[in-house]
Amino acid sequence: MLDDLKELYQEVILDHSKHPRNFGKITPCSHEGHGYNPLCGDTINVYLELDEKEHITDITFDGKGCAISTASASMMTDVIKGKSVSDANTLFEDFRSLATGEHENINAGEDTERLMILAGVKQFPMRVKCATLPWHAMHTALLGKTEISTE
Amino acid sequence: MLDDLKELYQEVILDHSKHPRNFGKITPCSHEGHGYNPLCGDTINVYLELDEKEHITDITFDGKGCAISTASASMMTDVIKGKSVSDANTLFEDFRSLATGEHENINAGEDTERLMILAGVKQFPMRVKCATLPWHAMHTALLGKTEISTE
Amino acid sequence: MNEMTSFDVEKIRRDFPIFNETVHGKRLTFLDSGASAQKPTVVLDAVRDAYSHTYANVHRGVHYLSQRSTELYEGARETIRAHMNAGSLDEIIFTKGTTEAINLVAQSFGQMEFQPGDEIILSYLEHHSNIVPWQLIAERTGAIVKAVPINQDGEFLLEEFSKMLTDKTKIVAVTHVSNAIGTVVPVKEIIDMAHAKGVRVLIDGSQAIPHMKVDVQALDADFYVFTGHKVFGPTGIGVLYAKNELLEKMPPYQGGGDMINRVTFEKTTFATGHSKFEAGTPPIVQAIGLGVAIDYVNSVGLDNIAVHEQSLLSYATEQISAINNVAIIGQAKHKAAIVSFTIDGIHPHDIGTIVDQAGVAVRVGHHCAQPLMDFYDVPSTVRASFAMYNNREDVDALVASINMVQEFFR
Amino acid sequence: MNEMTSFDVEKIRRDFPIFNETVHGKRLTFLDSGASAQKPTVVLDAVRDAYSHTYANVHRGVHYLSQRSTELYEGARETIRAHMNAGSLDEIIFTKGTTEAINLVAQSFGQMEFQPGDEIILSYLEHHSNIVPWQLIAERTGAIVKAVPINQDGEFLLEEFSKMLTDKTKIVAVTHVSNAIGTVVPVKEIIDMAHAKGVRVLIDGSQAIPHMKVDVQALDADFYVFTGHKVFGPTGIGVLYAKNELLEKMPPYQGGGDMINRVTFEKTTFATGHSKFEAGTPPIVQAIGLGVAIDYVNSVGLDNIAVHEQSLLSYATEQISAINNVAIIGQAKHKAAIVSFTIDGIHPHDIGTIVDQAGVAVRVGHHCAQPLMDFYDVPSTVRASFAMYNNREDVDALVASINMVQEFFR
Ligand SMILES: Cc1ncc(COP(=O)(O)O)c(C=O)c1O
Ligand SMILES: Cc1ncc(COP(=O)(O)O)c(C=O)c1O
Repeated sequence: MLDDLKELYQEVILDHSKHPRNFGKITPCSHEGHGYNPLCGDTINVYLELDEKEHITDITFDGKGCAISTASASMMTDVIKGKSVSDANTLFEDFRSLATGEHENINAGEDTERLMILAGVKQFPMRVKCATLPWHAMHTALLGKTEISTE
Repeated sequence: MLDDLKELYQEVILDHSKHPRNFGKITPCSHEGHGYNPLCGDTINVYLELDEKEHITDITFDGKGCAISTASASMMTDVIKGKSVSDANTLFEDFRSLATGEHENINAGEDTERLMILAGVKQFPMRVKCATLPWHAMHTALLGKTEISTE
Repeated sequence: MNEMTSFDVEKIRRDFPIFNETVHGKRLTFLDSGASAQKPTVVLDAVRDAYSHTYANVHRGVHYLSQRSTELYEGARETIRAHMNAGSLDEIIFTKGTTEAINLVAQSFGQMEFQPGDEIILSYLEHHSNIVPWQLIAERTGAIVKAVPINQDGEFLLEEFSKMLTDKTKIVAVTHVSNAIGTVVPVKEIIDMAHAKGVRVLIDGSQAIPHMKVDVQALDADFYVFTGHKVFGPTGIGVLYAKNELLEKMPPYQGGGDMINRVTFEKTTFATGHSKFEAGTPPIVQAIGLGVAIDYVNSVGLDNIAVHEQSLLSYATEQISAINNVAIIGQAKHKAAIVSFTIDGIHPHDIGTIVDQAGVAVRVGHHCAQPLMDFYDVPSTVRASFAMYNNREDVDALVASINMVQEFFR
Repeated sequence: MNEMTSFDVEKIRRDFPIFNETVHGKRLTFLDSGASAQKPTVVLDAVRDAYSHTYANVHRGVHYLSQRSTELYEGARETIRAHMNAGSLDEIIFTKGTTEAINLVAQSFGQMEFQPGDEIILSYLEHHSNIVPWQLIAERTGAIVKAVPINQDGEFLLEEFSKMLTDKTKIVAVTHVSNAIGTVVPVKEIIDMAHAKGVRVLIDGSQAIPHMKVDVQALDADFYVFTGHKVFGPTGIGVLYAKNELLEKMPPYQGGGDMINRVTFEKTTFATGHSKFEAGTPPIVQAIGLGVAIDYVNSVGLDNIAVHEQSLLSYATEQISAINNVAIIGQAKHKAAIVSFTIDGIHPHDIGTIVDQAGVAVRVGHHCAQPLMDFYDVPSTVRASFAMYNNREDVDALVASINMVQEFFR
């Protein structure tokens, strides 16, 4: 039993959930997105700062979430920071397809391993939305919208 | 099989359905009632003439109905004609309770036999309303209302 | 499931436990599938299994049973989406039945669209469930209900329809197949004509889905509804297909659990997609059963079913027409396997009671289509409606029982 | 059925086939009956029998199967009437569930009664299904929704309620038992207070009917609703009890088959009694199954059930309170067997996933009661809800799994 759980709550995930990176708010920021999960009432807000070349110079998050969504947000911000908008959107697609089980593998260079770890959530279908919530919020922000609900 | 049916469609009932007594309309009349069965779309109208002593001096019916409702109307008008309003209402109650199986027997004097024959319908639950439709129309007319729907 | 290569009605009959029953000691001749169809063992097993192995409420749980139950429920949605060829799962809404589905559209679409004087076009072939909901919303909004006439054979008059379509028309709601007399309505033509004027169309597929392949995208239907119990599924379940572009704009119909995004006493926001229209705990196990029923139909093959039923229809029409004093009501060129008839001088209710004693189950009455009865100037008819499990023996039993009725009332 | 003389939970568990299942290889500890209850074999048998021996559509047929099906369906109505002690069969309306029942009342009663500025009184304990339908009709009519506050223990504040009742109040709609935290609401007092001002009252009995005897006439409730799947019955069925005097005046909710008197395109008249509110083919077999479920509950005995559940509640409360870092939300003096709690620093969703691996099924989330969650300032809780088939082993398994969670996140 604990094995299955350890697959979901790997050390790195527990660590990110207990000590989230990039937690906080950027004010003012160029883009922000708010993810809301009506199933559990969780909210993840993502704040981004872009330079004129469409590079993400800074990204942070705040809100209330479970260990999975918090760790996902934390790991996402680590991965995304410094990327271009178009790379961020590709990573969003990659991660979404991994987590929903659409694809088994992705090639995201050095980020592959971290994304694969997070994607362990696909063994727990009811938790997939927790993991993708911050990604949707980020994606929405980059689209210039602000709010997204996942169900 | 035919035995069961013969119980419902006794000779006397078939006879009344083919040659209904008191068929027609009294115009003008002192009371009238319209019975409508939304299940089959049948209508039975009952017309009554009362004297000042609340005796039913005349009663007729018309409308569209199945063999059971037509025979019931025909036999009912035969039975009711000449009765007092209060006797008519008692007979209504007697017949209703017989046909719905509430009572096994009634004592309606010389009319008992005819009512019992009609009440054979209780073996056919879906047809009880056919038999009681004209009686409801008559009862409604005596109450001074005009329309009744049975379902 | 793969489609059977050859259609064997006796094999199919064995899939339906009801045919082990006798009625008044007689063989059951069930010719009332138009009112509701019998259920194959696979559906009964699926219902029982869902309750005894994987039951829990859906959507809101992270535990195993809830997850399994949700997978089965959402799996049924996918089965139905694929069967109707809907473009997306969001377009498949589970309802209690056709009646609820039409009420939902009438209220929600009507509330959004109807202005005083706007017109709703129905036809004389409609079931009450595709009339009364429109009358209720018409009364509330000041819209007007109109009905496309039919000819004496019971055929929808496309030319009249074309004249009735005006700038005031907001929706056309017509049946795909008449439940009372079997007419197959030219819905593709109707949809094309309506769309040419920018008018939305709802198709009531209650009597079509059990008998023919329906592709909502090929039809380009805006709304397509059907009821589970007529397609060999459980009672208490139905389906509304609606185009996403419409669902997105339509206001919610019922409020409750699962259809919300966020609830406060000050302001409530709603979910999107099918969720917005599925308030409260849905008919979970009924949806699962319906999915299995659709799989069963596909395993038999709708083409096979259609061929078999049409051959029964020809045989029955031929046999019944040959009986004296019997008139078949509704003789459309395109007909589903439904034969509605009257016998001179004998009331349908008496016929129903007498043939029942011979084990023959037919429907007698107005078939929830009083305007159609009024058109033919009859209060009611006798209706024999066929499904995949009927055979020629059923037709023979019906004919014998009609003869018996005439004997009886001679 | 006669009431069992002694209550034997192990015997009861054997009546429920789900308890033969294992979850992730573990014994199933099912503590999610508040979301939906498991089904006894007698209900599964009744459902299967209804489909395989006596199935046909109801009401409209004169043939044998239709007559038997109608007898069973209407027999279920009588079972439920007797169980709730309603005065007449006309007052028992079958719906899809609680949610549909409340929407029906909100729309039909609301359309008849609500004027701009009128007030609808709810409480902070309500399920979304008893909030959103009122918001929808309020928006349409200009009425205003107000909510009676609770204290920190989760108790309904009668005194506040009394102040909120004014000349503008048109209806009070409150839950009998809170699904999220178990509070038993003093509905008799609420009804008496409202009636003293001539105000009608709807009671949401979804969480009461499985656990306590309800007598609608003794309560003098105007409307009383519940859902079948929480009282060991099938999904897709619910009940609305409403006083005849109200039903007679209320306009129909949905239009369709069976609820009409006469239909023409010019004018349609409606049936009376429960028929007016049961449009279309009803959930026939689900109603039959619900009747059998109610018989089963009565055979066990609601008094026995209440005693058993209260003893489980005490044991669970004691055990859970004793765990460090755990806070029970909702400590009303009168509580049904529901324990809602949070663990410091660990999110309910993570708890749900982890205890599930131990075979423990609890609900995590807002329990469709977001205003109540807002009151307690938590996004969600973990809820263990008990039914007649739970035992002390279930409590022990829950406690062990909570300890495991804390271990895991240490
Ligand atoms: C108190 C309460 N009200 C209403 C409901 C809604 O019932 P349903 O979802 O069956 O319509 C529930 C259960 O979900 C409930 O617990
Ligand atoms: C053509 C048609 N429309 C609508 C309905 C109503 O379906 P339901 O009663 O299942 O809601 C029926 C069947 O009764 C039907 O045959």
